[in-house]
Amino acid sequence: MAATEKAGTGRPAAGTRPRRGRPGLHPAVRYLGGRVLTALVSLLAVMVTSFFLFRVLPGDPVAALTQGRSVSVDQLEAMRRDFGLDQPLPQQFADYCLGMLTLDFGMSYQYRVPVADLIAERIGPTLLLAGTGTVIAAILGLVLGTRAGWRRGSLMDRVDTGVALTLWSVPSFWLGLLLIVLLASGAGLFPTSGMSSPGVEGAFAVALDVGHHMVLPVATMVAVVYAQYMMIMRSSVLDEMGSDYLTTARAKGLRDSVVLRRHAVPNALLPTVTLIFLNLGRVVSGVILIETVFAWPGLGSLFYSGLRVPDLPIVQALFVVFAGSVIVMNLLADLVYPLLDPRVRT
Amino acid sequence: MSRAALAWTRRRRALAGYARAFAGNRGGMAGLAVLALIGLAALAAPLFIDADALSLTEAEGGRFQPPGPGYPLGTDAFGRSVLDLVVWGARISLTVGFLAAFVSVALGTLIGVVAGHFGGWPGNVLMRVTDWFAVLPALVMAVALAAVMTRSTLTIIIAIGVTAWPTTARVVRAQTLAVEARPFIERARALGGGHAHVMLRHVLPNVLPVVLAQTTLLVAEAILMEATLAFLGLGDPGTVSWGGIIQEARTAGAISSGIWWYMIPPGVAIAAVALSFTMCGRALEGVLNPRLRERR
Amino acid sequence: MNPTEHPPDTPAPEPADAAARPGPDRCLEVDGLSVSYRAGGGEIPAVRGVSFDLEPGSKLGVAGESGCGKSTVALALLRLLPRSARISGRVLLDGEDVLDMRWGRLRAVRWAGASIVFQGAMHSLNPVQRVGDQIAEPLLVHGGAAPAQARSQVVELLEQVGLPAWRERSYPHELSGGQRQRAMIAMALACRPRLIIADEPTTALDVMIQAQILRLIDELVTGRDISMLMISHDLSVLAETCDRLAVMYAGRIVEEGPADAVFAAARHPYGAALSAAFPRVGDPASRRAPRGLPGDPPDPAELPSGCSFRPRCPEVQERCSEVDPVLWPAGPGRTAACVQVLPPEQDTRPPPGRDRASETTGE
Amino acid sequence: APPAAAEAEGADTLTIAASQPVDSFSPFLAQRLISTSIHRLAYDYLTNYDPRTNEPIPGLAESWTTSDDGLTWTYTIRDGATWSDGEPLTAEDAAWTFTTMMEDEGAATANGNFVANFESVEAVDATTLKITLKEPQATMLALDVPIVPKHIWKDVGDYSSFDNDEFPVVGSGPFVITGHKPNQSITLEANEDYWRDPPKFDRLVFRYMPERDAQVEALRAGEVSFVSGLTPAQADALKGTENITVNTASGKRFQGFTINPGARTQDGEEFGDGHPALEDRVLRRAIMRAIDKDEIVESVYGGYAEAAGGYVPARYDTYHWTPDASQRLDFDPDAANEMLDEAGYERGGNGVRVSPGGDPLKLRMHVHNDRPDYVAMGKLLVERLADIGIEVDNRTVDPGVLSDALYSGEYDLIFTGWTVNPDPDYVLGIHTCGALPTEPGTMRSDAYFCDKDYDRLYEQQLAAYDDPEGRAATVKKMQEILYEEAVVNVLTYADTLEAYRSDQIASIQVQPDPGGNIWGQDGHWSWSSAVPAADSRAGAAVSPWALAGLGAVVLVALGGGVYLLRRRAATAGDRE
Amino acid sequence: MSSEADAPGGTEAAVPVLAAEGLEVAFTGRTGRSTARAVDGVDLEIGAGEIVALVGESGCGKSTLARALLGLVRPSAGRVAFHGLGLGYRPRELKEVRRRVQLVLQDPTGALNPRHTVYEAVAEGRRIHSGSTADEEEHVAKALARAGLRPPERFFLRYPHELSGGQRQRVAIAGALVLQPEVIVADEPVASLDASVRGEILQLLLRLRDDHGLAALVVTHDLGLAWNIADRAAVMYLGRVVETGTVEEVLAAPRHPYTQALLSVLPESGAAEPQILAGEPPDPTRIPGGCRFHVRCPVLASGAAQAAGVAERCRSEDPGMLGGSGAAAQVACHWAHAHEAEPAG
Ligand SMILES: Nc1ncnc2c1ncn2[C@@H]1O[C@H](COP(=O)(O)OP(=O)(O)OP(=O)(O)O)[C@@H](O)[C@H]1O
Ligand SMILES: Nc1ncnc2c1ncn2[C@@H]1O[C@H](COP(=O)(O)OP(=O)(O)OP(=O)(O)O)[C@@H](O)[C@H]1O
Ligand SMILES: [Mg+2]
Ligand SMILES: [Mg+2]
Repeated sequence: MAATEKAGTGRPAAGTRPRRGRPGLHPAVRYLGGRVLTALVSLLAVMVTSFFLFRVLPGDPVAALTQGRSVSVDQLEAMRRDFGLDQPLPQQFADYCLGMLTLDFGMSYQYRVPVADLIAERIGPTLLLAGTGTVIAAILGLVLGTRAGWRRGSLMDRVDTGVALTLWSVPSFWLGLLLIVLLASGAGLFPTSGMSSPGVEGAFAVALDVGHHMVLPVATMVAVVYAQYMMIMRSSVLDEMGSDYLTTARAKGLRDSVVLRRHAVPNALLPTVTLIFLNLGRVVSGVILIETVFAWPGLGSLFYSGLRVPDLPIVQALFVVFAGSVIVMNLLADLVYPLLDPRVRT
Repeated sequence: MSRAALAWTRRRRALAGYARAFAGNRGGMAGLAVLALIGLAALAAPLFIDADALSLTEAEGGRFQPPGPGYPLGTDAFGRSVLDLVVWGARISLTVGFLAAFVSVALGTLIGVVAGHFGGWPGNVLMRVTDWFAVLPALVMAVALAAVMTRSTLTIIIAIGVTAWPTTARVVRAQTLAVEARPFIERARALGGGHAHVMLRHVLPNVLPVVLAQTTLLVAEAILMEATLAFLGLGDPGTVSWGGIIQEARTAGAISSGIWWYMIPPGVAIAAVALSFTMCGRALEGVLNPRLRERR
Repeated sequence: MNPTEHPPDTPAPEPADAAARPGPDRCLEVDGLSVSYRAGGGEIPAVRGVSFDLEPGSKLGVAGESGCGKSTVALALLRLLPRSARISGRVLLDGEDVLDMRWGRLRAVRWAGASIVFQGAMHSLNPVQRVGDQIAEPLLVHGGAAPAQARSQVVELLEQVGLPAWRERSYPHELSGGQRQRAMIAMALACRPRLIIADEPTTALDVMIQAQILRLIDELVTGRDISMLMISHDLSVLAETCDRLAVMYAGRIVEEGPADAVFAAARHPYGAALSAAFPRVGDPASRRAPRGLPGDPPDPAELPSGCSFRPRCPEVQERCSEVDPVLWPAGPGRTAACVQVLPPEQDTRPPPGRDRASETTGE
Repeated sequence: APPAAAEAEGADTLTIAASQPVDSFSPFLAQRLISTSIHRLAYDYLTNYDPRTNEPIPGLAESWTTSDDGLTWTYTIRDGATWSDGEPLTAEDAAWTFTTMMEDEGAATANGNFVANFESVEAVDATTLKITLKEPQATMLALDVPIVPKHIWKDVGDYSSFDNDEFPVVGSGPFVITGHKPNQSITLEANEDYWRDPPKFDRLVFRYMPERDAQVEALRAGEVSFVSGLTPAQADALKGTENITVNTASGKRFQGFTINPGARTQDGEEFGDGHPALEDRVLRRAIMRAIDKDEIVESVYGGYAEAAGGYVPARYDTYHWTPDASQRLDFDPDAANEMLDEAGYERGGNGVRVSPGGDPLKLRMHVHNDRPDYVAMGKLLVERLADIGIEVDNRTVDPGVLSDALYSGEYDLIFTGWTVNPDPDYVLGIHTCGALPTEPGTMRSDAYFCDKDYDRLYEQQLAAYDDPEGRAATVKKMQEILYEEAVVNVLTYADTLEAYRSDQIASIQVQPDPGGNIWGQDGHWSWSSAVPAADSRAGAAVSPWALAGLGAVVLVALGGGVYLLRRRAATAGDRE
Repeated sequence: MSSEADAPGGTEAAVPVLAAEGLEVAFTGRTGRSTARAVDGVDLEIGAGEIVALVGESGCGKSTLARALLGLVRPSAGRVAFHGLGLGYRPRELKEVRRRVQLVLQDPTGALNPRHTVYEAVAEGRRIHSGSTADEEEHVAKALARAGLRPPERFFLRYPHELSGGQRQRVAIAGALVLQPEVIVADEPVASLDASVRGEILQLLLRLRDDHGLAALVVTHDLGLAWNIADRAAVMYLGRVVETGTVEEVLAAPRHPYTQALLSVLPESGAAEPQILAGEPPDPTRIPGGCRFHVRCPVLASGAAQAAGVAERCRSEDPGMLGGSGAAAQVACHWAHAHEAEPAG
């Protein structure tokens, strides 16, 4: 789907309307409180969904874990007990909720470590990958989108848009695999997978090494993602282009580039920034595929491995984490938007 | 000429006008051409691909035969022609794409229109639900749904359809709100039209262009999602789809074995179809959405 | 509107005769201005040979129906038209031709030489910049003023248009329609231009606010030697405000002359219809007698042959389908483009100094 | 002594691609193959397996004796073995390890089954370990239990959560675990004080690479020295590659499927909804005759497999059994059709047969979706069984779903496969009547198979631990019964396909030798014996390619920037 | 063209066709902050065959009043009476009223669904109320012809974008006429039309009244328009009608300072010095006490009210609502009352 449509949904419905507070409460506080409250309710709903959605996953995790290996019935029983699977569902739910509140997501079935530890361990690489990818994609998308919108219909617009949409249409995992074949093993320029080479010591060397490992996954991610930002920016520049205040700016005798930079871009950025924030949340779960293909030791590959078993606590917790990140990003977008757009501020 | 016939002529002329506008969009036309080609190939596939070509036990080719005479795209592990598989795969991929897009668009349109029309608390509640669905990461959600339900094409369709609708609902609701703000809605109400009248006669026809464009764009997304689910091993193993072929190629280690002809064609097919749908969708949007059209 | 600009497609034509060169007393001279838009594969002639000029300190009102090309003329004066527009003719601003100016010079002329007050103040102000900054922007660009200095000038300007100084820190959405229009006016005055173009400055405003704004403009312009081109569809408003009036129809000026005279007794049937459309309250003649013109406003893409007003004209004659009348003297200081004022022997041949209203004045 | 702190530069490193991350470093908990393989390297076991023959050989235990009733085993622990922290390794450590596993549920997680039958374990003195059994046990020379250092472990409170990830991990094997980057790599360094020959490589690195293609590409690029679990296509492709040696080993695993002959508990209570016709042996045997094992070998394994005979893979020739010509259920659809026709399975209108009981032969088939070979075999089976009038509903599902179907007896055909240890006791045991569930859902086998003769033979082989030949004969008889009954059907023994870089590894021990595998050996031979090639320098420091690659990226970025700037300058220019 | 004497209504004491009785409409802000009293107590009657003009500046509640008359917004107090009977708000009752009272909106472009043909747009009302009948086409053609679109068949299949603004407004009017209503409520019916086209539509309204006895409420901010067609005028300020009477009374001899100010700013008014009221249109969320106009009242500011001795009352005493009947000119102004009483007394 073209980014424009995603764009259509982006701006938070409530965000665009100035809200007035009840007497006594500062409107900003009210706005903030309302947003935070909504986010919390969403989070709660996500937690509940996560529990029930994955409870109905068919298959006995213990059986799956032990299949093909010699285990006694007693051992199976013991494992069930360990994981609390012998408890009645309401009890499990209560435990789950209590656990979630204390950030205790239970023990992973397959790793036998607290899921919270696993997540803590894996979140760094994911943030590194997703963060770098998003920053690059956003910059690229914004720059190209602005250019394309400003020169709508030009050869450059058509080429840039065409390339972006083509890359956007390519399945990310497929692109990743191709890159591995072409650039990693074919040309030997980059490592095929993982985040670091063993045996590299020293901060600089390690940074270099990680950077080297990051190139392909980040490139894949950027290639697939930037089109969205670009198309959003393009259409929002186009939207702004019709505005009379740009004619005013031009009538004032400003250079074309100044009109673009000082008037068109800041206005066009408003919807785009929100969308980038909204997308950030999705990107985190979007990296599942890329992490899987490049064996990036992040949350995505953890989720993938959890799903295979199925390792309920991992899958559940990550579902909450992924959805939570979308919620948090939505919240941030809601909070940032008024800072950017005076019309929303009350 | 009767009025009905006249109306039909005029409608045809209007359609022709849209078609002309669409034809003016090179990207859209290219996309349409590719789609027509692939669609035709998919429809006609049973005519020139016999069952044996897809049978594991009857296939005549050698194992992983590189492209050559008789097998323009080589063969797979069972000696089946990859070209045949890809052509056949179009049937499933396109079906999944269309049906999933349809499910999600139908759901999204219904909810979007109702939420937009009624406003107030029912609309709010609907939008809350939508927002909340939109928050759930689509891929994770689809993966979970596909895992929960029995493995089949229908499952994939439902999983994609159910996760993609919030986008449509939001777009449609926004459009509905815009339409509802137009004076002709007030006129319809002043004429005595009820909710159903307003929604069916006024709102729906005016959101349909958006919905149509949205559907086209969603098909692209659904096809990609199908491939992704298949790649994650959640596809229907009994059918030949593009994502499924890639997954099989991957499990066979085709990439690292230099068996590019197993891996590349389905990926290219996915990209081509997704791109074509996207191009068509964008072109349609340009044609049907007067706001964009004005600017051209 | 597509904001991209382009250098004019055709170089401005050489002046037809040297005598037509403007004297230094003309602050604006428009000569044979034609604009057509490329759209949908065809060309839409939006403005078809408009000529007029403006002396320093004088006010010209341009009236006409929607789509007759008023805004196009306004934008053409500063070469602000979208890329799809094709312009020809001459626009001399203080003797310099705007249409073949270099970009750098053009930018210098914009706002400093002539500024524009657009109709939709709502949209003509950048919604995310403070009003003060927007007013200061031309000062910084053209005056090379220091920011602090610009600030004090902004405050001064705001006060001149009756807005308190603290409004400088407001965003456009915090202002009402009238206040926004005031801010626009303040901005237009910022660089002390010689010419202000006001494109429908009061439409969409309430009657009372409209009166306020008109009076404000009047106060500010008079006595500062600023000339003004005011565009409106409301002939009565223009008649009230301006010295001279030009009535446009289908991309042409069809009548021009002193404001009162044109409003009171138009020589062109369209001008007459337009002034009748604004009844005088208390005038028994118009009581229960609304007057208008039958038919539809013209579509610039398919104009009829002969006089383009012919299909709607209440006084249509046979000649109307043959002659496309040009502006012709029609009384003291007045011209009109109607067969009724054309001398009978004059057919299709244009009079000397074609389309030059100024040439025919002062007879 | 602590391992020689191998200096990063110049040390010989062997990098192994691992497709799973470790689950735990605690020998009490670790269950994944990667983890147990690493424990093999880091800990010594009482006994080991001969690299060539797979026979039990002395490990920590130099020698052993058995009481006549077979209930008391006395091991003599090697003198002079030490822990990597320098502490002596004594019988006390072994006794403590076993006792803890017997007493603590947490400690029994991974290897509890080995000690389930233990009465007591005691260290008579520093070098003597005495194990008393409740009943005779055939696996006493195959106790695959890492012996852990009591002095480190005795203070651990909760064995079910102790991860043993304090590096370097104190062990007693040829290597010492020295580092772990979660989900990325595990580093082991050579234990110079190991009582056997110390390893030739200074360092072992297990790199986690879940993608098979990535592994092979990494091998090609020289990032890893060894890759296992190749697909046939990959093996073919790598065969022609310079500096890469492909190792094809006869597999330890069999692949097959079981037929639900009617699920029942030990008490004979029937449950589940297996197709009733499958209780008929004729039908089951006809199904077997409809399947072309050679075709599977060819299309699924690209020839890297062996069409199966008996239950125990051909690799273990002591126990391997092949049916003779008269018994064979070879591929012959006509014969199969004939069998069914005779048995009264009429073909219905749609070509699907109907059992004499009136049930159409529509069978469900459960296939693991995570095993590509099963998936492919499943597809072949569907087509082949259609030829004899059986319609198969191919259900490729998550392993968990599959086990649910199995446990509840709600299946008809189900895929399965077991890794067979040198001692086949376990895989044989799961088909005794005793392995039937005590109540529905508590299955520990993979077929509801129960046969009196089989059970009798099982007891017989169990007691024949001191008569290897007799035991082998019994085991073969058991396989014959399995074959004849056609409930547990073995299709293939897939080869193990591995490859290593011969420019990094000069030689490596396979097991059994010849024709054996490298990854997943019983014992640590592959890695402790691998010899570095003369100029092996894999995986050291930042490769020059890193700089080249990053350089390329920077160049591209710069180029893009310049392009953008120029575009901008150009557009600004034509505005002026 | 009818003369003044022919104008029906006004003096007849018959039950008005449509009336607002003490009508109040308040809009509650979203978060319950402030209540906008858009219509704040209006009595207004529209007799049969009468054209009433409702004039006032932007935001004074004209449209809200018009919409309340059709039941499109619910009054918070008072009632709308149709033939003397209170308007019910159940769907069925509303539907009945909406058959007989029709709304014509300001912007014909917006008021026509761009995807409906002229035929569909006109037939819509009939279809809602009586379904698709065999004589539908006949009725549609008649309505279009009455609205001055002749021959109607030529327009049946046109889409709104193929019509000019004036034609669109005619279509909208035809859509109202097809139901043969008794009253038309026209909310700024010509505001968005070109000056030269405007007269045509107004003539049409007049003709409909004259030929068919259609009553109309014309909402406008344009006093000239009221002068052009209306029988009676009501001047509205901040939710209240502050002056009513025949058009001649109100526009030729305005009594309320607000009406006077409005008239004075007309460009062509002969007034020597326009009285430009300062500031923006007033805010219905904050209606001042006393006379709601007193804060902007030039009479009060100039001291004339003081002189008449009513300044205090202006500030503190609400002059009250005006009765809706058109019988006599009325004004809600202390000063006007005092001023007029003076010479008399
Ligand atoms: N960018 C454009 N592309 C194509 N046609 C245009 C463009 N801008 C204006 N036109 C056409 O040119 C004609 C004159 O337009 P213009 O805006 O000058 O009219 P106007 O007199 O200002 O009308 P209004 O009173 O509605 O502002 C119209 O027919 C209009 O449709
Ligand atoms: N739906 C609504 N919610 C809240 N306030 C409203 C609503 N509709 C109207 N108002 C407020 O009520 C007041 C009267 O509005 P109304 O539209 O009736 O004015 P009007 O006289 O028709 O003005 P105009 O001449 O601009 O059309 C305005 O201040 C407006 O802001
Ligand atoms: Mg204009
Ligand atoms: Mg209104």
